[in-house]
Amino acid sequence: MADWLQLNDWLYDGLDSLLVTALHGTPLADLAGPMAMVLAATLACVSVLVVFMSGLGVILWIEPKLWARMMDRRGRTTDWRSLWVGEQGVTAGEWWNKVPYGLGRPIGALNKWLNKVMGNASEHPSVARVNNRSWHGAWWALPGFVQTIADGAKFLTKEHMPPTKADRLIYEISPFLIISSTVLIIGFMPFSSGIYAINPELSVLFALAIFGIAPLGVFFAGWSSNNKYTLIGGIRSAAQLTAYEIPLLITVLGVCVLSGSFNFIDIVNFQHSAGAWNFFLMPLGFGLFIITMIAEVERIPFDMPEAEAELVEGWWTEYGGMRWGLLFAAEYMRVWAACILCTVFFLGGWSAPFAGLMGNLGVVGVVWNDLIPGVVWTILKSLFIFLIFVWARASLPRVRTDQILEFGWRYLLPLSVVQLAITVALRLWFYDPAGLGSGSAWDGGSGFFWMVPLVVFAISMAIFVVYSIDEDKDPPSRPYHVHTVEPAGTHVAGSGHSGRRVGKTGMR
Amino acid sequence: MGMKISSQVNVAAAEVAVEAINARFSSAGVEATSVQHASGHKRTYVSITCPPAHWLALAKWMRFDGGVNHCSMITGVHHPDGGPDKGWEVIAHLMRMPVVDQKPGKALVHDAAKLSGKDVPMEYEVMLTLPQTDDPVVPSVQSIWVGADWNEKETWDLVGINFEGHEYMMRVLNPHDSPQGFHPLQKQHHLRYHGHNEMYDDAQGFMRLPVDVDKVK
Amino acid sequence: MATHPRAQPNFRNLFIKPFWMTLVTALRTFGRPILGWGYHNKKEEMLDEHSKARASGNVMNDVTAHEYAADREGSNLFPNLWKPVTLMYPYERLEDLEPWLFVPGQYNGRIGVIWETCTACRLCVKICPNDCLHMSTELRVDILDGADGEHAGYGSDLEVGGWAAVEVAGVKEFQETRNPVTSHDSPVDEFRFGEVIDLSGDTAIVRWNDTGDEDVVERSELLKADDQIISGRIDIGRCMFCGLCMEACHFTSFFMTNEYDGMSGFTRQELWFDAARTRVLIGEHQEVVDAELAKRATKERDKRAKKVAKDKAKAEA
Amino acid sequence: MAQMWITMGPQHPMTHGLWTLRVKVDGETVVDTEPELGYIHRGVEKICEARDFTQITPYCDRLCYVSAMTWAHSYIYSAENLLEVEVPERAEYIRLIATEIQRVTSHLMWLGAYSPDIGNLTIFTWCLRDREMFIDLMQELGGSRLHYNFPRVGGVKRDLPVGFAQRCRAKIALFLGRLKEYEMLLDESTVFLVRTQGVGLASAEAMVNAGVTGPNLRAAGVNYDVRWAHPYSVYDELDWMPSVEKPSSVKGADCYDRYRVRMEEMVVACEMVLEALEKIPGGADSHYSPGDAMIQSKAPLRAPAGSSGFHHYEDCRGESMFYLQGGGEGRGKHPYRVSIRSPMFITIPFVAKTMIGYKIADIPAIMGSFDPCIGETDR
Repeated sequence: MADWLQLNDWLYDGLDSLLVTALHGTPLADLAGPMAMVLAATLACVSVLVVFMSGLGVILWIEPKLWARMMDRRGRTTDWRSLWVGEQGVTAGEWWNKVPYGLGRPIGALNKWLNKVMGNASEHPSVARVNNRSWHGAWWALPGFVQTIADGAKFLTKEHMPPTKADRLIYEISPFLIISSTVLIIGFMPFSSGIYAINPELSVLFALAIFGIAPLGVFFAGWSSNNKYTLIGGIRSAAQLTAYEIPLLITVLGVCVLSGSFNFIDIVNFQHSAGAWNFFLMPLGFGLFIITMIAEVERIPFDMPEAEAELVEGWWTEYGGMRWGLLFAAEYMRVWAACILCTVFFLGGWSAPFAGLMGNLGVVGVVWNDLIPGVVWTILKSLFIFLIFVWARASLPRVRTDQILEFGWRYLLPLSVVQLAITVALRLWFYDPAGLGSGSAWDGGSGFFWMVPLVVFAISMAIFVVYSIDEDKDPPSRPYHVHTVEPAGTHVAGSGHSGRRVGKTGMR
Repeated sequence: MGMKISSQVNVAAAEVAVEAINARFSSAGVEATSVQHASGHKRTYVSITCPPAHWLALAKWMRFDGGVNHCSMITGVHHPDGGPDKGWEVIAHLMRMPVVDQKPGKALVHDAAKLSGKDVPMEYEVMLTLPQTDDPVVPSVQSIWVGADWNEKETWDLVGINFEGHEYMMRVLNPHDSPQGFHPLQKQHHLRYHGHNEMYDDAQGFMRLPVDVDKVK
Repeated sequence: MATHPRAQPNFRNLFIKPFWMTLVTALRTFGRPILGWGYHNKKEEMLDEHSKARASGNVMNDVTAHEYAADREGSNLFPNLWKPVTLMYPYERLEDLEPWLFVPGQYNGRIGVIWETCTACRLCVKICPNDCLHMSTELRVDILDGADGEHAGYGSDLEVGGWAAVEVAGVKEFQETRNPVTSHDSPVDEFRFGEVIDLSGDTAIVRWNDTGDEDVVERSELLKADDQIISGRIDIGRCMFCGLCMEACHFTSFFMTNEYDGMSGFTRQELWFDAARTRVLIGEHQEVVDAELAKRATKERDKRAKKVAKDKAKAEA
Repeated sequence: MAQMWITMGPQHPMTHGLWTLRVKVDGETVVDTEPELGYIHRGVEKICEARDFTQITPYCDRLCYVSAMTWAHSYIYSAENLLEVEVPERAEYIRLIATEIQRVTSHLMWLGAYSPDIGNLTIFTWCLRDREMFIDLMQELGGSRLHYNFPRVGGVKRDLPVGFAQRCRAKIALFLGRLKEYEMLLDESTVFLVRTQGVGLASAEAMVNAGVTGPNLRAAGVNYDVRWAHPYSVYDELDWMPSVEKPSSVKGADCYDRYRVRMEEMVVACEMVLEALEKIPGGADSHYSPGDAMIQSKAPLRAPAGSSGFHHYEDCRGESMFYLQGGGEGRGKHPYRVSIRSPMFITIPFVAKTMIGYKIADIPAIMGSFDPCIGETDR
């Protein structure tokens, strides 16, 4: 099961042997082991961060493009750009010649070559006038990708103006509370069996505990910005936290129960050995996880803390400059982390899809299952999950705060408990190595055990289809209807005013 | 089936409304006539002249007996040179609409041809004239039609006619701190920049020269 | 009460239907150029032949025909995937792509003025709601009007209430000797203008402008004078392109061209468009001037014919 | 519980324009509201007192910048009433076509602005994409995209351009198909229904008493419409029925009903335009030159002192009205007094009171469903 890219092992063993041999005979010889350990750990963390951040860059580019397509537009298409091209031929000119010691000349050569190969030789005068831009790039250069990096860098130039009467201490701490808790999650998430920063025994417990800290940071930011809108945004975030955190944890508990351990890698190994992803074993769990994760990362339709319509910018309003930039990045890092968690829990992490089917295709099978490293599969599946997040954002409007709470308590919680019960039953009857069942699904072969995921999935899909096509004659009473406090429209003119208009100017 | 109220029905309804008002209020100096519009479909409407003192009584009667349930607009006009008895004029445009509250799931779909009696929509124009005074006052109908509330606020704000009995009279279109007694639609206020031939205007004063433009040292 | 048949808050509508609709919209954006769907996703049958002829056959008109344009990331391998739709304004113009929107007579664009045919009647200045039009005029004698030869006009005669002029004696000689560059005194008016109060037979009562007193003058000495436009300005900063000046002008001197850009400046003075910046296309300019002069000529001819007929009738009676 | 005043406006996504709504909030529930209007009060009534009757039309275009055609026609009908002018039949048909297309454009702008208020930003670009088609039609007709100065006292400025009828029919056919797509994304979405149904209830009689008319009133179950109650133009010769909605609660119409009324009103407007294109005297494909007797009749320039004229008109947001008195400056060429009834100036204070009792998140839903347009409110 372990694919060939065991980055952690290479780092730890490689560095260990390297340092031991290098420091042999020197006074540091006995320190070689621990030094190698420290160095390898840092390099592992750095490699995980690089993989994570490259994924983050891609999702920041995918979201506007997919959403634009759903809006019947084409999305941003600007690509590599020379530093500045303005009107009347004001351009940065051959800026690469100004780089000292002629270091820029290769850039100029590359630019000329690319302009020649895929540049913009156009006979139209006004087009040719701006011709000396860098090459326009082609489809494989992910048009529009650079835009996100440029946007991010722009925040470095923006000024940060904290509100005068803000509670400065908490105001400054809360963004870092959010950002640090988001980055910590990456520490515990494995990208493949060999690429992870740390792999403690209870890594799932750590990850989800840290995942829940950020809404607290949001509440602190909202309260300390001394702004009515942010206060409401912060309180909504805290309220929303209670409504969906518990169903989320119960759903994840179901996954851990089924695979018998709180470790990410064990969960994936279970899914591989059980021959079926958790998606097929617990489709209800997958649905619940997606919904609660959308609520956790505060994206539409559960966007209340940062609702554009009434709170304008929600709890972010008073932050500017790179603090806002980091908060924005943190939000998308949480979305990306949620996608990776979903992949690891439900879509079999780094195991290739249709492994069995492709396995017996000879050469293709070998490439498919073994040659492609696990990390590629994890990222591809996470991107697919991210598409669902964007799809939800493009199609659904926002839900009210009280409706989230009602929806969370009345629907998500019972369903997640039911889901937990199902997984416990599955675990005891089919997947318990020493349990009641005669054998376990793992040793396969004997009898119908490979049928278990199929049957569970079929039943769930049947329920789903029945629920979807039910033509309810009389529409059900709405679960989250709000009854008005005072019948509207019956006010008598002048009665509603609460007796102000005291000042000469009539202003309060 | 074009949605069409025939003009006979319209005229008949106007006549009925006029008689009802005259019967009730002619002693109080209120005089109602049915007038025909000058253009378009030449519809007939009820035009009423009423002394300001009886306006509240007439309004109550029209609202609760005449079926006039909609106050469309209240206009104030300033006549500085309209002679001693015509200094200010308040024109209220009201409408009788066949609108009734509906039960859930039910809609009242009028068939224009079959409307009769109080269901025939009718336009009312009530004209109150005030003599030349510096402090024109007209009774407020805010309590009868909620729609008249902001109409009266706007009329006081722009034209300066006070509405006695109006709660929370405030400026709605002009800034709240505009000076007391500043009512722009009165005739003594004239437009800036109107009619004169000055080519360029420097509203923001960018072109103003510095104070010490001619000082040498 | 949901009157839309399928508008029920049930499980199916929770996400299946909205998701399906956005997916269809997204997939449709890829299909457009491949399946030949035109503008707004339908074939272009909404164009009549006249407009279709104007819109097609010109590379500048067909967005998809553009191989490259600045700011536009086409892609060679998947031309239909990365083909932006936005109109790149300075390089592509809407009047090329949708010419039926910019039919010259029907678009309220920049004002175009034919100053030659303007008779300074000031109707446009009066009709403009924002007082954008400003005109300066001067009393002048059209000396070519009465003269014969190539520029012979029809020689318009005096009217009551019109302007008349008398040559000031001695001015012609003074003009010859005066060297405009070095002379220190201002040029002397060549004519003395007055308003015609009454015309009877061959004498006319004229109230002179400079002194204001009225006296009787022989008609033969008087020359026809009229108030001619010298310069005019439109304050584009205040103009709202309502087109009332175009309708008010009896002499078709005003046009709303279909230009919508190029009317910007940094100060309000820069937005005062004088004769130079309110030009109309040369061809159109010439057409209008000829048409207007022809119309005036026919009007003049009919007037004279009628006068002759009237005299003849009076002679017989 | 601690209550606090929140100021929503003048720049706020909910306001669709420049006005302030002060809201007293108890937690998430709205306890009291107070609107603050007048930010863009340009004094149009005072300016019109110094302009001729023809010069006033461009100002009335700029009253509500989203539905300029309806406001210009609202003024023109009352000016014709004052100057006693007859309008040729073909001009009336052209006016009907122009106003009904403008009604569709205005409702599309409303839908595009309303759904982001509730959270669904996708519809915004769909609506503007389809509104662009109708804006093109208006540009052919009136000469520019938003402000047309199209009607004249006694007729219209210009006849239907060549090829207009064919483009109009094709675009309307395409648009009627598009409406179904909006409904799939909004009507058939539980979250949208949950956010709009049962929210912002206002009963028919309370609305009429408060001066609220138009689609907002028809949502409460009564098909009252000024176009048939006080007929003008050629509405009575076309076979149409104002779109009316059955209210969903005993307390009256909610946001969803107002949304449904406007969606159906777009369909009714399109059908009216198609029918008018068939019935127009002189045929839809003929083109008369400006000033022709078929599209413009002679009109007097002056109105005698003491004469007055008014006309109730069905604007996209309610019943708009102009009251003119003749005999102003210039020996009667200018009106003595122009008084403009803006439907939204009366509706916004009513809606502010309707919001009491709902949640903060419902404020944009309720206010947006009444389609506020601040240009006409402040005049």
